[in-house]
Amino acid sequence: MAGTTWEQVAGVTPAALYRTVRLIRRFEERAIELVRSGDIVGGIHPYIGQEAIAAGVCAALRPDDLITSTHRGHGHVLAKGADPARMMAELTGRVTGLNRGRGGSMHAADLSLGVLGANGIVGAGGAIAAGAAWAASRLGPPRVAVSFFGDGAVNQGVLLEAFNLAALWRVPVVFVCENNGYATTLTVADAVAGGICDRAAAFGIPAVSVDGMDPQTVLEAAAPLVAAARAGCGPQFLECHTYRFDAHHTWEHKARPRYRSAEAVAAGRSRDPVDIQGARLDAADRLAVDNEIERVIAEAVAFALISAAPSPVDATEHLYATGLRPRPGAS
Amino acid sequence: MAGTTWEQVAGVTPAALYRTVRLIRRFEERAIELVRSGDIVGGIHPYIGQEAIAAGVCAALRPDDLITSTHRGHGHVLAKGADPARMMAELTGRVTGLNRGRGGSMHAADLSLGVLGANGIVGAGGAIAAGAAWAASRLGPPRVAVSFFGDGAVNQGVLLEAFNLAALWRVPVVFVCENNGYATTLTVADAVAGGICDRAAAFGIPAVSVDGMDPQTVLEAAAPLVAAARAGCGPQFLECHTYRFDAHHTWEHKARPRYRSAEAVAAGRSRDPVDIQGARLDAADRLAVDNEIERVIAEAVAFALISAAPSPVDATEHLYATGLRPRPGAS
Amino acid sequence: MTILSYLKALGRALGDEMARDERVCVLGEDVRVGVSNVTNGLLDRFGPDRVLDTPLSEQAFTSFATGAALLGMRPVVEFQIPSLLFLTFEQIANQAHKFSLMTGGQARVPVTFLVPGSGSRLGWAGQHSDHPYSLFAHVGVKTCVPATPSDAYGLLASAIRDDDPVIVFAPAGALGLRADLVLSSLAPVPLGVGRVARPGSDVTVVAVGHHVTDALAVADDLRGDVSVEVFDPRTVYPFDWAGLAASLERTGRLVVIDDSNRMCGLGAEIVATASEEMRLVAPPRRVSRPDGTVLPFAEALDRALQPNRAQLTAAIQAVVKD
Amino acid sequence: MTILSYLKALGRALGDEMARDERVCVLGEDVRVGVSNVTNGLLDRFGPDRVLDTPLSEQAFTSFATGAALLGMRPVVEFQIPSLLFLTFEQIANQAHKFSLMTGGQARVPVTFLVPGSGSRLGWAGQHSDHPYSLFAHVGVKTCVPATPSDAYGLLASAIRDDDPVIVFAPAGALGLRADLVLSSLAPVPLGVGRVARPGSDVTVVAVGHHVTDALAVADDLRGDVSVEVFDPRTVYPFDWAGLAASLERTGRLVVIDDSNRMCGLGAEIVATASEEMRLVAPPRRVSRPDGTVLPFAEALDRALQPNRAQLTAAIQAVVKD
Ligand SMILES: Cc1ncc(C[n+]2csc(CCOP(=O)(O)OP(=O)(O)O)c2C)c(N)n1
Ligand SMILES: Cc1ncc(C[n+]2csc(CCOP(=O)(O)OP(=O)(O)O)c2C)c(N)n1
Ligand SMILES: [Mg+2]
Ligand SMILES: [Mg+2]
Repeated sequence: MAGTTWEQVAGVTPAALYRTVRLIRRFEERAIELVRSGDIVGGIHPYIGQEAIAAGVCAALRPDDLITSTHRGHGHVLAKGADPARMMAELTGRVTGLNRGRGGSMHAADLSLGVLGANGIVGAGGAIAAGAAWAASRLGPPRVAVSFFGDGAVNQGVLLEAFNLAALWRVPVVFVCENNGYATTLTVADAVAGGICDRAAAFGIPAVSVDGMDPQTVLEAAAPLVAAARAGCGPQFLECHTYRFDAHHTWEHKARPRYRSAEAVAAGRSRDPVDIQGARLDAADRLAVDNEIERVIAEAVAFALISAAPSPVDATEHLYATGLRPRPGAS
Repeated sequence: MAGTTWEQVAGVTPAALYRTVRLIRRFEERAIELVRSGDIVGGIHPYIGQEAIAAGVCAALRPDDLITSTHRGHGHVLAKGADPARMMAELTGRVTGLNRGRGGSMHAADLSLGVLGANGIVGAGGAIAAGAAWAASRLGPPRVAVSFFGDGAVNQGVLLEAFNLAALWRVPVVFVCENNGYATTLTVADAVAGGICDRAAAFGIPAVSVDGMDPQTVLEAAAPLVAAARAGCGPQFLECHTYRFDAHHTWEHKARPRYRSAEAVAAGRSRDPVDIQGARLDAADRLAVDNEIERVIAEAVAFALISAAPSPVDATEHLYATGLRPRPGAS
Repeated sequence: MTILSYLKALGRALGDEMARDERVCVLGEDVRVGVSNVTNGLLDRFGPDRVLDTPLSEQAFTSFATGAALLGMRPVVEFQIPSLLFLTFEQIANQAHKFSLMTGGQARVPVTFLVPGSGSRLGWAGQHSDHPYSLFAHVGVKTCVPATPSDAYGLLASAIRDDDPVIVFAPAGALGLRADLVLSSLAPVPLGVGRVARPGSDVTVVAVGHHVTDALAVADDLRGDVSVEVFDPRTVYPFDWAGLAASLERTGRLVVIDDSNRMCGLGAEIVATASEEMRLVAPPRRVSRPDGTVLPFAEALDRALQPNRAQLTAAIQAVVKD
Repeated sequence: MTILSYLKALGRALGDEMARDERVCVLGEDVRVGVSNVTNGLLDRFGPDRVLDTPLSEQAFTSFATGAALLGMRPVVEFQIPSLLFLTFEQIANQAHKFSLMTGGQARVPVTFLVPGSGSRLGWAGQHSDHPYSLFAHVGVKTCVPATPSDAYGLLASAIRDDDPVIVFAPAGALGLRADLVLSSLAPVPLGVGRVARPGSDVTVVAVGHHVTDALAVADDLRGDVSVEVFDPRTVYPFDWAGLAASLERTGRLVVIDDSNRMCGLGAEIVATASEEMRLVAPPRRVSRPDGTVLPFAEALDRALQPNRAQLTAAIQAVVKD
């Protein structure tokens, strides 16, 4: 297990981790611009500031491992290996999107990469991840599932029930709580009685809390938990302390609800995961990554915007896996 | 607070506690006979063996305090002061019943006594009790609510959510878990990861575990928790270890599912709350109580069986508090 | 006269009811900041004891409200997403709704559930675009879908004063509406009483929520050719059957436009009851979402599955031809 | 020939499908002991990895099954009480049902939800007597309500083999039925295909679940006076509209007996669709539960709110008179 850990961590170069956080950051910045330009309808929940968690945790996973994501899911989906172009095409509602334009930001999924989907319902992913990991490991060699969720999700009954099921049945799932201090406008202090790790620990789940702003730290914390889950030690829990740099959702850019002072936001943004990891590369290498990412993002946006939107006549396609077509709403 | 405790406990004589457990025991024994005779339709979940918990906890409450009960609720409702005759009339579906024959065993309620009802859904009472205690204390002097539930309920999401809400808002509610070792046929070991008290403690709720077979022990454990809740210290948690002497539900008397060995049941029944408390009375006093209870139960059954059943024409009465009558199912 | 938006009308109803009755309180996510733009300002006016920000524990705070209502409070629970009603279906349909009957009339549960922004919010995709009022009509929970700012005010006020649980759906498609009205004219609108939004003689169009605006527009386009009566039930359960029957006495023809899924939706009930009991000289028609609709993300697909004016126009023309 | 009970037919279907496909597993409360009398013996045959006793965490084990289905398992989830479907409404209607569309067809969720003993179980009162299949028809989850032992076998088998979520309601009123049949004749019954349980020429009675038995009995009583065709849809969603239309071509008259609440129930959809699209020479009628029904405990009240043979007889006689 220690071996696995070491190998897992060592297998990931600082440049690789940097590339991931930089990719997510630039993807989100461009996505916000596309929200402003109206190319992304409905807005997004930006992941900016929390990139270290997706990057660090997914670096500890194997290609066939599984994840469930959240409403703030772009980072997870990209870190698990999704094609940024098809991801951007999904956000802009194109047939070339990961979900053929049916899902959008809150449901982006790539089952071929073990990405079981972002989810619009807070806390919904935990039980799905547990069932998926259980099934995968029953049908073949153990595959670990990571369920990402926010601090708000630890107050959702179904997630707490999932902790119990996973612990009882020793399911290879790692629960990753991204504690960014807020559920929309509500602080953790006003929302969570007791400690977040204590909540997981009460179900007999080993729980650790780490600095979620440093990709390397997150990777080093995640790798042994993933290895332990894979080795049959049952579910593991990782709390990552982080900060949401931008809006809860892009509607905030217009509505501007007051719940975080300018000073608090400035303080929260003072430690930037992209810079923290970037500082570990020498200038030339960092620049090379940055340039490559600019290309990738530019190509992603171009691909998305030239792709076709799905045709209204196909609006009920995929409603049923069996191809059943529902009766129309008007004859 | 210590004062309150002392006074509370001292105010309850051993005879009073014995009377309650004996009342519940005999009520249940007669109710089982009425199930056999067909006078109670649908069967019941007998409380036999667990009487010490309802008796001890309710003895620590004031008349205007509140409780929510469970599918196995007869003991709680009686211990909070419900009229055994109207309770028996409810179980036999009579207009004179506590709920006018509309609720039956699983929904028996007496709001005038603060009994917010037995509930057919496991774990549903906790949040209702919390809201009721919050409201009562907002509209007047603090009133404590006790929410009774079984070991199976600690795996219900809504109950865990209720722990969090009650703790956050310092609601005067006492959560009482009746751990009888089984949820129907599933053992606690196979159902609950971690410890039951640890689960409550994780939400910052003071939690204690006691012998639930001794009414005096339960009372002495409950009184300070009730006093603490009333004093504004927020929710409290009490786990009572007990044993279900009879069937999960009277259908077991016919179906006889195999999940507890005869030896195990015999061992579990070896400590009887009625005898434990009865031994604290001298023979004459105990006999006096027993005779009185026989009268009470005989009168209750007689009252129930001579009472009228509700008329079918009133089947939708009380569906809406405003008196709205729904359209019939056939014209 | 003042210009009042639908959203402001909801907020005004809340504020007026809270001022009128101190047992009225509001619970929900981000209600203090007022993220839904309904509860803004209530915290300053009524304080934190009556405006409670809840953690993401919809099931518990829904039953918490039920428990508070059992003790005499009149809580208003705000849900940020229509599908949170799925998450709390047990607490609403199996607990709050059933307490009165199960206790033989001992209990009353005066709780109001408010969903600002029900139905499609373009671009919010499959889990944020449901319009499940027919589910609650089926289980028998009182349910309103106001179409105008003054009905938004009046129905929410009545819901809060009602002694039973009531759900108020405020369709995303109606939130932006504005009305020019005299504030002093705002008053409770009785539950279960519809209104003729426009009188006509050839066909009755029953339109629900934001589709009332569509029905009025279509009626306008068709004036001259077809005289369309627009009937807005306002409350979907209990439904104003007498009002509908009176309209069909006049027109004898029926079209329903309803943002429910077709199968077992409100439109089905209206068509069924009219067919069984009322005057119909031609087969009725529905304009609804398809069966089992999940709204896809892409804008063109989302729009394609919502009832629209073209479909309504076609249905009206077909019905008057028959 | 063998006598097979409805309950045993369900258990047999489960056992046969588990033997046929090792991806099929069963989860639920007390399924190892087999408290519902459906899963008895499966533990011994298939072992604890495929027969899982769950804690009282319906929401989590429902989504656990969805997750397992996403990875290729075909879980069968048993619920002890119909209203547990209220508790898991989010997990079924908002997650399992929506995955295929939301992922653009990447995901399939072959999970089966089985409710042995749906509807009234005399004496179980308000929270244990619901019959909510119309709710799932409305949201678009495939839903069956078998009326006979062989359909119980065949529809459960098809549900397990189907690549979408399917709910199977086994009405308490049907569990005791027995059929004399050749075991080798048991086979999957396709979803969405109804059957004419009895041919007739004057009126079509659509009967759901245990009411098929009532409809056949009433048809027998009325024979001579009225020739009643009994149509059993078997699957309530997707509904066999072609089968119904064919029957109405023959009879032109319609009565529906359905254990749903009246408002927005399955009966409403059948009456509405027939009125819009099919041949009807007289106004149709429904026999159902009242609006918003909560079944009271007392036996006489419980029975009074369930559809019965007298109501069906009266409805048939009224419809043939019109
Ligand atoms: C069950 C549920 N309740 C409410 C919402 C509306 N909502 C979306 S995100 C959010 C806050 C989530 O907070 P957290 O879990 O901390 O994640 P974060 O947004 O901070 O990343 C809320 C209330 C939802 N999507 N699901
Ligand atoms: C939410 C829910 N799930 C399942 C059931 C069916 N059921 C009734 S009692 C019971 C077991 C409850 O066990 P526990 O909470 O320990 O209480 P006990 O019966 O031991 O007193 C079950 C599974 C139910 N009523 N509610
Ligand atoms: Mg957060
Ligand atoms: Mg128990």
